[in-house]
Amino acid sequence: MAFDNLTDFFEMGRHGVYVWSVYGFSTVSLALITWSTLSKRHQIQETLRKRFLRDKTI
Amino acid sequence: MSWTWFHKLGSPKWFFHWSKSLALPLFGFGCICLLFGLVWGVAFAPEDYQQGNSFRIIYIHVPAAILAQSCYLALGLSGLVFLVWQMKIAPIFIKAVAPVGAVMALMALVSGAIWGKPTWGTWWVWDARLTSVLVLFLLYMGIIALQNSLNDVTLANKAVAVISVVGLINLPIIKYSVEWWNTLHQGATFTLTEKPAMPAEMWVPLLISTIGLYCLVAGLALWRMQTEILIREHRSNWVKQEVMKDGL
Amino acid sequence: MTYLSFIKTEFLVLWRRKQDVFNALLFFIIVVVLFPLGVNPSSDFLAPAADGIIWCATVLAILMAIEGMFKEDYTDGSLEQLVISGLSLSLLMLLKTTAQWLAVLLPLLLMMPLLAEMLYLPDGSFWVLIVTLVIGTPSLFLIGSIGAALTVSLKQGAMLVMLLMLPFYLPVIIFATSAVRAAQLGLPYLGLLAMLLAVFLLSLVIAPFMTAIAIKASTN
Amino acid sequence: MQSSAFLTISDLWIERGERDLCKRLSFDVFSGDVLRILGENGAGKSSLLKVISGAISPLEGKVFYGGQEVTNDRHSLQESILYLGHSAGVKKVLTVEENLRWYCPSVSSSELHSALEALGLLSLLDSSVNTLSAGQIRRVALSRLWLSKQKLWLLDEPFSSLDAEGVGILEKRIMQHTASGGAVILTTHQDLLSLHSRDISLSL
Repeated sequence: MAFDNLTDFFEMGRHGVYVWSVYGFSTVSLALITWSTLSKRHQIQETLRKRFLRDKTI
Repeated sequence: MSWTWFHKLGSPKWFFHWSKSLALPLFGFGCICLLFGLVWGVAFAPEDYQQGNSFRIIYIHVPAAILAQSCYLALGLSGLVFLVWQMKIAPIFIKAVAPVGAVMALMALVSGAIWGKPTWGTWWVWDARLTSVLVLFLLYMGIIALQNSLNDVTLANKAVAVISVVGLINLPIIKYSVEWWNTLHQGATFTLTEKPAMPAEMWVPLLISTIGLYCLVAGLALWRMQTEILIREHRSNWVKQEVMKDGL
Repeated sequence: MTYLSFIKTEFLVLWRRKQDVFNALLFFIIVVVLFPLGVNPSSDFLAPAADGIIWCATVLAILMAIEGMFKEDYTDGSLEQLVISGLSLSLLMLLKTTAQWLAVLLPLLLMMPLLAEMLYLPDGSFWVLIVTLVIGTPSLFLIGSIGAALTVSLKQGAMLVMLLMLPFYLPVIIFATSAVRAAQLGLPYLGLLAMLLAVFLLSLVIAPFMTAIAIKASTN
Repeated sequence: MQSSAFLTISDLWIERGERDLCKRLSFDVFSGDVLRILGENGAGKSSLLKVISGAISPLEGKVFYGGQEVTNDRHSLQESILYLGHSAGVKKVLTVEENLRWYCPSVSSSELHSALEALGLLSLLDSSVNTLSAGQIRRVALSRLWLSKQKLWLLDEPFSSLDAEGVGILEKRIMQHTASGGAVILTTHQDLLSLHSRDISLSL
């Protein structure tokens, strides 16, 4: 570990704000794109499944 | 040499089956790799003697920038593949990857700007690299906007392929012109390029997180392409079987 | 239809529609006037910025003019006739772009002495500015025609054309204004003009084909 | 078989957006033919004409012209095709004469005059198309049928917005054309009065 203790780790020699905001922003962006990808996928599958079930019963 | 594999690859059905079991492992491996690289970089890599701890932003900034460019390269190439061979999977790829590429460019831009504050003292410098990432982001937005405004699928496929190819040809010129312009305007500023040669403890985590992000983006791209294939091919029988069989 | 009758008709239509070209030029003048009024009218600010102002206004005016380039042809069905005419669609597109370019550029060049005076453009660089306009604007038209062709089927395509095309215009703007600036500083500028020329030649090779593909996709 | 038919369509399959049209359609066109394409709205009548003219590419299928396959290179076919679509391709800002000179630059003015006379447009020779009615604009587009020498005519709803007199004139012209060895493929919802046609039905 490059830091002596946790406080140092979070402060990063007064650069902590920058480093952590970058990591925070990136995590949020990646999470958002993953979430939108998976939810769209799920939604399409459900729509198609419902449509096929409806077609079958008719 | 037989070209059947090439045309097979171009068929959405074959691609769907082939990629179905691949997306999750790729994504998962990418996540783990990225996490490993980032933790190593942020907690264990030594401090940069010039920039201090702010240099740890590199573990996000550089992979995102590399991915943004690679995604555009891939878009341009698949645009070319579509215009030349009419491969059906190519426009699906473009539609699926463009938003991911835009997110990567945005991440590179934001991290670059935040990195700029402690390094240069301002949030934004018209540095050649930042400017060309900005242009790249605008190109992505253009592709997405075009894709969303054209309702006719056939037209949208062609249009997006055309603009990707033109972008691919233009990107080197844009980059060169911006770099050239920058030297005229700026003189010598700090650049991110002129770092002292990095020790291995610094670049190995960078390499790992880059590989991780590559895999993560590939997984995302496969998922998005599968979704798009389902939408486009929803009338065909194999989609029906596929959807009814299990939850995928 | 022959290439000759096509180009004749293009010029005839441009002549009948001269108000459109006139509007683009008027827009150009208004953008130029905005800078002294909105930023700073002193020659200290304007003289070094003159080339940049003129180039930015030119780019905007060209985008205005180019957006509607294929609109009327699309709605009245003549675009379809061009596609199936048996003539090379790329060549037709090149001819059409050339006609549009001439129609906008010639009046623009005529206005230049006046505008250069109004913006206090430094003496030595006027002719360099003219040369950059002559060899730089063809690239703008050629690349812009791709955007116009891609969005021809949309009712509100103007904004999209701007968004799509402006990134591609950057190199031209950069090389052109750098050449003028280099001339003002007494530095060699021929290399920059050569770069402009290279961009022009590259667009000449690629753009008509891409425009033709886009037109064919749009008309079906 | 292919030697006598100058245009052969085989196994055509057109895809338009979500729908498949004309699946497995094949037919021949012989000189002297009037081919009428029937079908409901959206059955792909216009698309079929556009595929033959080369404006859109079919998903599958082949087009032969004069015994040669021209599916991918329509150049030779397009030279002998005259296609009139829904929008007639008439420029509003030009006059009638200028419009016709655009498409047929090599005709003499006497030919031009007699064509316009046949359609009753002679007095409008130099009036701007802007001032004409829809039926008159349609007649301007149709006057190309009198002026050009193409062998195969593809006419998409040629009778729309024409009056009874105009329909009669057009049918007569089509008869002349087929009698001299040409061929016509047209789509229409009207019954043909004096023409004998072979019909092709497209079903959804």
